[in-house]
Amino acid sequence: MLTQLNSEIKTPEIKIPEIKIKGETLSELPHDLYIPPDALEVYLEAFEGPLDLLLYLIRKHNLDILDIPMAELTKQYMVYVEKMKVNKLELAADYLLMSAMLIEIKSRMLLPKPAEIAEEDDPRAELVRRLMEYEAIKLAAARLDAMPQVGVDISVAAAYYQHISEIKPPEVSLDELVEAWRNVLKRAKLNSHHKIGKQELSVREHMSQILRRLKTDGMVEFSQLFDMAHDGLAKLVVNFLAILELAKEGLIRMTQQQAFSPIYLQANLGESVSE
Amino acid sequence: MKEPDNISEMKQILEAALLTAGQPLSLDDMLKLFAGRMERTTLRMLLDELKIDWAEKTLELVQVATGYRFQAKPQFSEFIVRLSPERQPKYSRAVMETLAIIAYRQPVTRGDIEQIRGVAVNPNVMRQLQERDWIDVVGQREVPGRPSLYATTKHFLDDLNLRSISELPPFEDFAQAEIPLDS
Amino acid sequence: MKEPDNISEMKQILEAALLTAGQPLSLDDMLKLFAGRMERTTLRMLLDELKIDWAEKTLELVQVATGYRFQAKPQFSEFIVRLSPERQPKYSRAVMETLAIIAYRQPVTRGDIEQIRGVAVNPNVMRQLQERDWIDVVGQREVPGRPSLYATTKHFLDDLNLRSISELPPFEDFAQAEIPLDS
Repeated sequence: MLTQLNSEIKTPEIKIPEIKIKGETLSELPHDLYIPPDALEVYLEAFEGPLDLLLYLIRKHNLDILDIPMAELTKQYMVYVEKMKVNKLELAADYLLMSAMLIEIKSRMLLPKPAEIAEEDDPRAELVRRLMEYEAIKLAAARLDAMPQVGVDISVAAAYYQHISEIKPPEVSLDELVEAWRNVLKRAKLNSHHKIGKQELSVREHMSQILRRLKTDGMVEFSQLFDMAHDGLAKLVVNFLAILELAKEGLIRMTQQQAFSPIYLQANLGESVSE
Repeated sequence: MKEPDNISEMKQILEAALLTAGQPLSLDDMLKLFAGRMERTTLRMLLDELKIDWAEKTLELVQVATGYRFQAKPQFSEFIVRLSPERQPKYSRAVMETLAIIAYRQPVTRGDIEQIRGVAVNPNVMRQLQERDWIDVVGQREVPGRPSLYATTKHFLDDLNLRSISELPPFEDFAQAEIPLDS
Repeated sequence: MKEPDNISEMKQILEAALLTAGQPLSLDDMLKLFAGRMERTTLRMLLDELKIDWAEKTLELVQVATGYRFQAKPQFSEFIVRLSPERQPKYSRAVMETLAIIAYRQPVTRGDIEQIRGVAVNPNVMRQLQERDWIDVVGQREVPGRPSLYATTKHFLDDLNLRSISELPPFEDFAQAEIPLDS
């Protein structure tokens, strides 16, 4: 199991993009570190930064990451940086910063060491820590990249179903209706001019009902609009007030042939308004 | 990559592809699965077999305009839609205020509504309320143009759980409610 | 609508819903199918049964971070990808390294990422991961400038077929000093 794991995580290598110079394809970096000028930029793009370049150099030259020969590594690194300068490439600040750090570590190592030097005091310790951490992240990234992904190599069941489109109309609560009415009144500043009481509301509802009845039945005899047997006195009065209001607003026409004969109501039709 | 070497493996590939495609697959699409090593007649035969395999199951393989797809049998749709309930839209402020005016001031004309709201009534607003069967025309006012008079319907009362318009909170009640109760 | 009155009908509804979902369904989602007439324990039992029912079939029922989903068994994916060669593109090394740092070191700031990679973070890299809904901002570190803290999302786990971040390959596997440098 462990060996299998190791062989899996060994895999990521620095992938150098295919480089063509004067029609010839270079498949790997030249061993002598001679970089054809045209290709330098492409090489550098293959590295994700100075740490990546350093790791590459360490691997390439079989250096021990736990005991890095600073002089050697710095020399190799500076070759690249110098090439960049010569070719007037826009040098990423990160690469320059790293050269400064390498040179500093190198010079600190040249200083005479105290006898009992603790391992953490090794000037290389921080660099080694960063290199190892970055290498681990590179391996982790390669592993993540190799994992099956939805949209790449995992296909999720997505059969069709009939989206029954029962488009429900909006719900309206009494509160919302009242709120709307309140807003209307507020805006229209009707508050002080109109009082719409319970009674009046009933009258207006009866007006609607009578109009509706006249619309379907045409002419209706006055007494037919009253259900003496079932309606209470209050309702009969409201009904009567509604008829009076309808007449006042000119919405109905009342006719009576002679005194005490039946009174007929009908919706006021345009043609007969002239009287 | 090892190409499938028997027909039952091919049928499995076909089934897995159709179940995960998310859209109908045409015959040409499905032929791509087998990198050109499948005859159209064989493909049709496999599709027929899949149709039969699934006949008693939860999905069915159907042919639509752009190809074949698996779909849930109709009796399951009503349950599946519960996973993504369609949001009930809200009525616009214009609709609600128009409805309130008709409810409280009925019968009213569009002109009345416009006067109270101070803006023109969008015909669409009236249509929404009429299609809902919450308002209807109960007559005409005898003025030039004979505008329609609108009133609320029985259906509106039912939907708002009211027996009569007089059960609407009277204006005085909520005029007082505007005064903070704890003052 | 008639609610299902036996367990086998419920299992069918569940299966149809999972086969049509196109994404993982949480237990809460699935309970909605039955309008509250299903116990969680019954639901888990039905899911176990479905897993077994499908064991020999073309799809498998798997549990990921946000719920359960049917997906094609791995051996079919190489054929299914032929249907849409322009599927999700692979990300650049910069993107994958940034993702790995966020996944293993979360929550982290852009500064942390830059420190580990030794280069400035291209804003485009973060945007790609955010647009994919693989990472998001989970807070700010309480230092001057209050930089955003990034973490991976549940959607990232879903997409990688994981239930939790602890199912990622352990970081120790990558951090061993014994890794041969000369590969």
